Amino acid sequence: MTVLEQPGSYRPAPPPAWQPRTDPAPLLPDAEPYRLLGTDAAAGLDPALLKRLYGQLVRGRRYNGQATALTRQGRLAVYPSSTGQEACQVAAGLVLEERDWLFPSYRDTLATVVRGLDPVQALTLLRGDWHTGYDPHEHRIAPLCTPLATQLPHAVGLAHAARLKGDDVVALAMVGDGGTSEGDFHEALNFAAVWKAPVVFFVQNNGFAISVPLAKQTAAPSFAHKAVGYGMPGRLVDGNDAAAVHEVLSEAVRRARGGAGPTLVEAVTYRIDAHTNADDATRYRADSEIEAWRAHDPIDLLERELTGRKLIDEAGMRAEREAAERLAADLRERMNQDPALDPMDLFTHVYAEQTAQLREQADRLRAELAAAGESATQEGAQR
Amino acid sequence: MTVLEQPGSYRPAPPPAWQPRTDPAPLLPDAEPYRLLGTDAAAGLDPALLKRLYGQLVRGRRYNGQATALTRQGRLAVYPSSTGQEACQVAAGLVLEERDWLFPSYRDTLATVVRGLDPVQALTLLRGDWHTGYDPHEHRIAPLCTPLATQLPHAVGLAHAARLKGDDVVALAMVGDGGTSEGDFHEALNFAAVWKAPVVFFVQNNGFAISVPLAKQTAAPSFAHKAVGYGMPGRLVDGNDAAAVHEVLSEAVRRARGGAGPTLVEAVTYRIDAHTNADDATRYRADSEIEAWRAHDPIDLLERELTGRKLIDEAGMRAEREAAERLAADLRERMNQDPALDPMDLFTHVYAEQTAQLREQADRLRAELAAAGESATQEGAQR
Amino acid sequence: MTTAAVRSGHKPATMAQALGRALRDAMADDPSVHVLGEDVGALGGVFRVTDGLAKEFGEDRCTDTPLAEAGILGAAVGMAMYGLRPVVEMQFDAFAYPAFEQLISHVSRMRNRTRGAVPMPVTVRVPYGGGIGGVEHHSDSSEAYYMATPGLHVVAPATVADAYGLLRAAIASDDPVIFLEPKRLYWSKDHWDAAHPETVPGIGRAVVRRPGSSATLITYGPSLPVCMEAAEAAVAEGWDLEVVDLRSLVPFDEETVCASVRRTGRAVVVHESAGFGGPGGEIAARVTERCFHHLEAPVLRVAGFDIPYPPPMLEQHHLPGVDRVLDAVARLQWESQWTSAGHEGGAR
Amino acid sequence: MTTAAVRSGHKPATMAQALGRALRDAMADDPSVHVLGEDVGALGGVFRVTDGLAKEFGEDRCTDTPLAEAGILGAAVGMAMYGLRPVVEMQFDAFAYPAFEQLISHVSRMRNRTRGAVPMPVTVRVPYGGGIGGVEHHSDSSEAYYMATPGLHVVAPATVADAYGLLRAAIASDDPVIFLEPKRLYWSKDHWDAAHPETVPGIGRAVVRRPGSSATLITYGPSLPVCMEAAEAAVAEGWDLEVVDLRSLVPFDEETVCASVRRTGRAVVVHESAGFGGPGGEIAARVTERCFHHLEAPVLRVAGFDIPYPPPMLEQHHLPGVDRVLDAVARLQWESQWTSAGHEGGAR
Ligand SMILES: Cc1ncc(C[n+]2csc(CCOP(=O)(O)OP(=O)(O)O)c2C)c(N)n1
Ligand SMILES: Cc1ncc(C[n+]2csc(CCOP(=O)(O)OP(=O)(O)O)c2C)c(N)n1
Ligand SMILES: [Mg+2]
Ligand SMILES: [Mg+2]
Repeated sequence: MTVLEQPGSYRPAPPPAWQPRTDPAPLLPDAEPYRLLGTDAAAGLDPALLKRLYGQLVRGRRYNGQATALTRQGRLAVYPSSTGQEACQVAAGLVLEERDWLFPSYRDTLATVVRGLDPVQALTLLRGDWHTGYDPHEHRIAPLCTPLATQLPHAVGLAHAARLKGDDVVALAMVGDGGTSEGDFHEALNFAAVWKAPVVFFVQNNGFAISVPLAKQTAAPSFAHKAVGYGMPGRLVDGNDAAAVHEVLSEAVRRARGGAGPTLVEAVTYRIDAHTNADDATRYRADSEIEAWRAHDPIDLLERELTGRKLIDEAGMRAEREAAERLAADLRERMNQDPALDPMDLFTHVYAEQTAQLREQADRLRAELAAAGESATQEGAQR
Repeated sequence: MTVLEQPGSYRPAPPPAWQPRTDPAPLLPDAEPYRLLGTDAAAGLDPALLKRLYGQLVRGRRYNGQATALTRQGRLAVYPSSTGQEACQVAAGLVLEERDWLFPSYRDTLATVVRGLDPVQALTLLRGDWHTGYDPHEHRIAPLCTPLATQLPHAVGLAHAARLKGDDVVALAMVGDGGTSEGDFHEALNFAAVWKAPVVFFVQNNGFAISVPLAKQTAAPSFAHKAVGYGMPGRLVDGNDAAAVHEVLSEAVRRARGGAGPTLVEAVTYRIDAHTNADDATRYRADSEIEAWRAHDPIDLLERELTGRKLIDEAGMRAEREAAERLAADLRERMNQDPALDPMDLFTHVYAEQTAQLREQADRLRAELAAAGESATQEGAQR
Repeated sequence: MTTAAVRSGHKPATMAQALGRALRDAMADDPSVHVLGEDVGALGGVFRVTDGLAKEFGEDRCTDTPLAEAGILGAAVGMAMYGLRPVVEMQFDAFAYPAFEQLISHVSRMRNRTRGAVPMPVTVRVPYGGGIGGVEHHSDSSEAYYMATPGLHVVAPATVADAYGLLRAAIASDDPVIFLEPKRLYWSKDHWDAAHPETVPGIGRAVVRRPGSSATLITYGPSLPVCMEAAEAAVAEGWDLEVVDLRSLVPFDEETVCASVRRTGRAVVVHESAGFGGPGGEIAARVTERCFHHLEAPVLRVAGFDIPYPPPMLEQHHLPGVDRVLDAVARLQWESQWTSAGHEGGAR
Repeated sequence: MTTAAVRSGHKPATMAQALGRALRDAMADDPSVHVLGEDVGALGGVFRVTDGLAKEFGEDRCTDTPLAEAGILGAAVGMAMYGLRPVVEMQFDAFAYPAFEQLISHVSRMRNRTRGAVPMPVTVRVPYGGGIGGVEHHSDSSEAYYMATPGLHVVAPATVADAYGLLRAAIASDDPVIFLEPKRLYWSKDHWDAAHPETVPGIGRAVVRRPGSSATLITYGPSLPVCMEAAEAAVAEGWDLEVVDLRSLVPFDEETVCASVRRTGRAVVVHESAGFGGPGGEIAARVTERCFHHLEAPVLRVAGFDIPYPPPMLEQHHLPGVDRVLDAVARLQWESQWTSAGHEGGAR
């Protein structure tokens, strides 16, 4: 039997003997988002994991703040902040094994940093000195993806390829609520389900696609419900509950790793900042909405759990904040250095082998640069 | 309140006070296809409707046979037969009001004929003298659509426009099982649900997309289940049961007309013929499968109902077959005439106003044709 | 600046404002004009071109759609079939690509395939081109794709007045128009009398922006200011350059362009999109075909390099600037060595 | 004819068979080569190019995908990221359009955006062009779109041997290749020795198919047979035409083309896709730039009209045939009136 033979998938035999269909009921996601923090179930959680999550949340929040500050200082061209979404980012960055792959969207630099990427490399795209600031193979992180939802079929193809090769590799693909409307979302989920590819689709529903609210994006009961139409399980989780997101994603990863195929996870969260520093969110949403969500802050939720269970004290929290400050200071310092740029790089990686045509154009640019350099030197000499 | 304000659609308030979600359970389609013929419920059906359906089925089958024969005689470039799917075609052609719009795919010429289109016009695309053989506005039938699923967003836009104008117009859009995999299917259903557009999406699941069987197309419990992810009702119906398809489609049309928004209907049927006359179906399916489906033939099913209830006798059936023969003879005769072609038409409708560039090209072609005509005349004169 | 201020016509307006004004006036004049796209409602579009339209005309006339470009354009096709005049906003050039099939296979052909029964009065507004420090996928120049698609009109304004006049003409057109809005000119300002938009002729007419006698610069959209600057700088070198602004790539105004080149005998096509397979090839080939006898030198091209659009910190090296235009002008064989070489080199 | 018969090399093979053989040999040589697309499995593709591959290599190597072109190409991107060499079949040219965003925004740029870390050895096979009586949307010529996209290679074989050799080269390439298979040549047959495929050089090399001295016909893919026929017919008119088969549009073999045109002094570009914005513009402009001194006449173009592809019963009027090619050759100013006109006309 080949990997692609799918026992139990849709194959209605001729009537009147209709083949039994998979019972859709177990496929239906819960109506309410799954939560752990503040519930009885939280008592069973591993304290070490909770503390790890907490440290990452605190650093993540600080990272978001620092990156936003860098846009004001002209050190980043643009920054799409994940403030308020740190529980999703941190969980996504932690649930994978080293050999697994992460497929982030442009908003998910924090997840890549949590996974181990140098923040300067993660921010290269947004600083503007190159498109992808890292070697995707090194950390198994696909390029930060701007065209919405287009990274989802990549995740499916990669996971499928790994499975064909017999490798134990899971792909976690991230997308926003807005991105779910794109055709690529649909095609990726369908391919993954038909191929039983080891992929986890992770929808961060932060309430908005730039200015467009959920009600203009979908009429579905939830994004998790979309799973039904592909024959995969859908899970709905409180996206500000780091423990719950971590658990749901981990389960989905385990399921994929075990050969049971893809899962669609929707985390309900909220984008506290504007879409990017260039956006004016007051045009489309009320401050009161933001305030209501601030009362459900991912750091607060976890902090309450930790302090309530005396797993952390004031000194412990201070230590995490100090670690976060060090990270921010390091980031600030390194981002304040001008990146080394070589204009000739424009031509270096268009093709494996440079074409004669590009060689000619590269020569032209080189000559221009040389002439400019000379005249700059001459001017310098004249002064 | 504007047409676009959607009470009750997805708008989660900040936790912990999650807004109640729409209960998805009523959205779930039945696990078994809906059937009427041969069941107790059939007793309640209008005999006139059944007889009308029967007449159309018989004519439809004959039409399919005649069109296929025309390909062998070189009178059609290609014909994608709907033999075996006549119940779906006939129902789709009958459920709409005159003011409504039908959006057919390339396989749905029979539905357009049932709706009232001259079969010669319906077959123009497949004969090859022009793309669309009719004025879409005259019968409110969109052009037969070759690029799969691309007609679905058109149906949504048209229905939405009609609703904005306050017109009572429903759009019925047809697509195959294969077409559901395209991104346009997803985008159209999502737009329709968000806009609450008066559209009925009608998936004719005939078991194959050319050679590709269902199991390689989807892992969903059924295509009707895809409705859940858009927040619209999904209905599964026996596509060979003309009464059931007619009822389910009619209900969906009524629902759309009443302002309740779109419905997704899946009819389970079977493509008895090859994909087109150019296809070799023996490469990918067993004859036994076809035979099993022949035992569930849409005409037989309805004939059994009609004869069982003594609504038709042998003479009545013969009359229908004779009507079908007349239709076929007329079609044969008219299709055996060469269509009148004007090569200058190439340039006539590219733009509302012909550009200078096209005028120049038209002049060139006209000169070529004149020269060819002259030399043909000369040759004729010399003989 | 508010729309009211623009309307007064006393203050200079930006191109973005003029475009917004054109949408507003078109919507006010014709109830069948509908604007749809991502973030065109409350936000007013990411470039604020649709600012205020949802408020003035309601969300049914200016509609925030779900995030799906094929769906948007596909829905526009259906709306046009029902007699509306949809104006679609694509958020950035590269984000129009998902709608490519709808554009090529339906929008551009609907009139033709139905023998004129179903026209497609759809305007697709595409903020396009680079030079604004945009990150990856936010600075593409995609006009070559549209030019190569029969059935479309392709328009690219370069001035504030043209932005208004051509957008009005595009919306009024019974044919589909790809309306390319040069991103880096959105904030360009000009005194412009909104009361007299009729100074801009319809689609398909080029204009001589600067008369000259030595050579012709043929350009459009974001490269017009570059060419104007180059022409000024060229005076010092002794060249009196004529600058032709195409305004429409389709229909192509061969008459105006060829009249200029026949007069000057030399030409350079300047655009920002990649050179190979770009608009310049068509323009140079066409001008050469029609004006060969008048050419003192081959028509040269100054274009973006044949590379994916570079990251913001390197884009200045990619974009054709004044120096590259002047370089090309300098290579137009001013000594007319060709007169002899042409005969010798061709010896067979 | 079975693959075995082709393999023997004794009988003439069709282009479709040669392509199938290339896929088979590539899959046999390299386990990382995977074929995917619609109906490529049991059916062997609608043109039977993949016939037998699923049987020989299993469904995991030759895979019938769900019906979604963006999904297919997007999955291929991911497969390539993981080290496979996907060969994607698009069923017809127009049905590649849904994959346009994946192609432009990812396939063509992945190497560049990752500074070489993530190459894209993806081959996209596109049955293309008209002349087979196909109904609407089954006869497009889409090469202009691909040519205008930096980062892609674009290849179009015209002979049975080239079909094999170039497809092997495409699959072996570490860069993405759009492989355009002229539909109307699928059933063209040729004696061709499968044992010596190395006679075909790699991608990017044009070839002189017929040497000649009067003028150069520059062409590729489905128009090559037309040009060869035209060249034979031209002999009677006293013209000895050289025919250059480009084989690749990208990289463009300027050297071979320009060497020919410099020798002949006259050139006509012939292709089936629409003229305006089509490949001929780039080719004519480029040749003119480089060979201006050697040209006795402007480089002319013979192409499809600037219209949506017509229905089958009218396609013969659209497709460039021998007569149109000869007409263009006749317009190449054989009396060299231009010599004087060039000087007079340019008077200012
Ligand atoms: C194909 C495509 N269309 C449009 C855009 C422009 N755009 C960038 S972000 C964005 C909103 C995305 O919303 P969502 O998916 O919810 O992600 P979020 O920004 O909330 O993280 C849009 C429309 C894009 N990047 N890609
Ligand atoms: C976008 C697109 N891709 C591919 C094709 C080629 N093609 C024509 S019919 C077909 C199969 C369609 O299957 P299905 O949707 O189930 O409809 P059916 O033929 O069974 O009626 C394919 C792949 C196409 N027409 N359009
Ligand atoms: Mg969002
Ligand atoms: Mg089917």
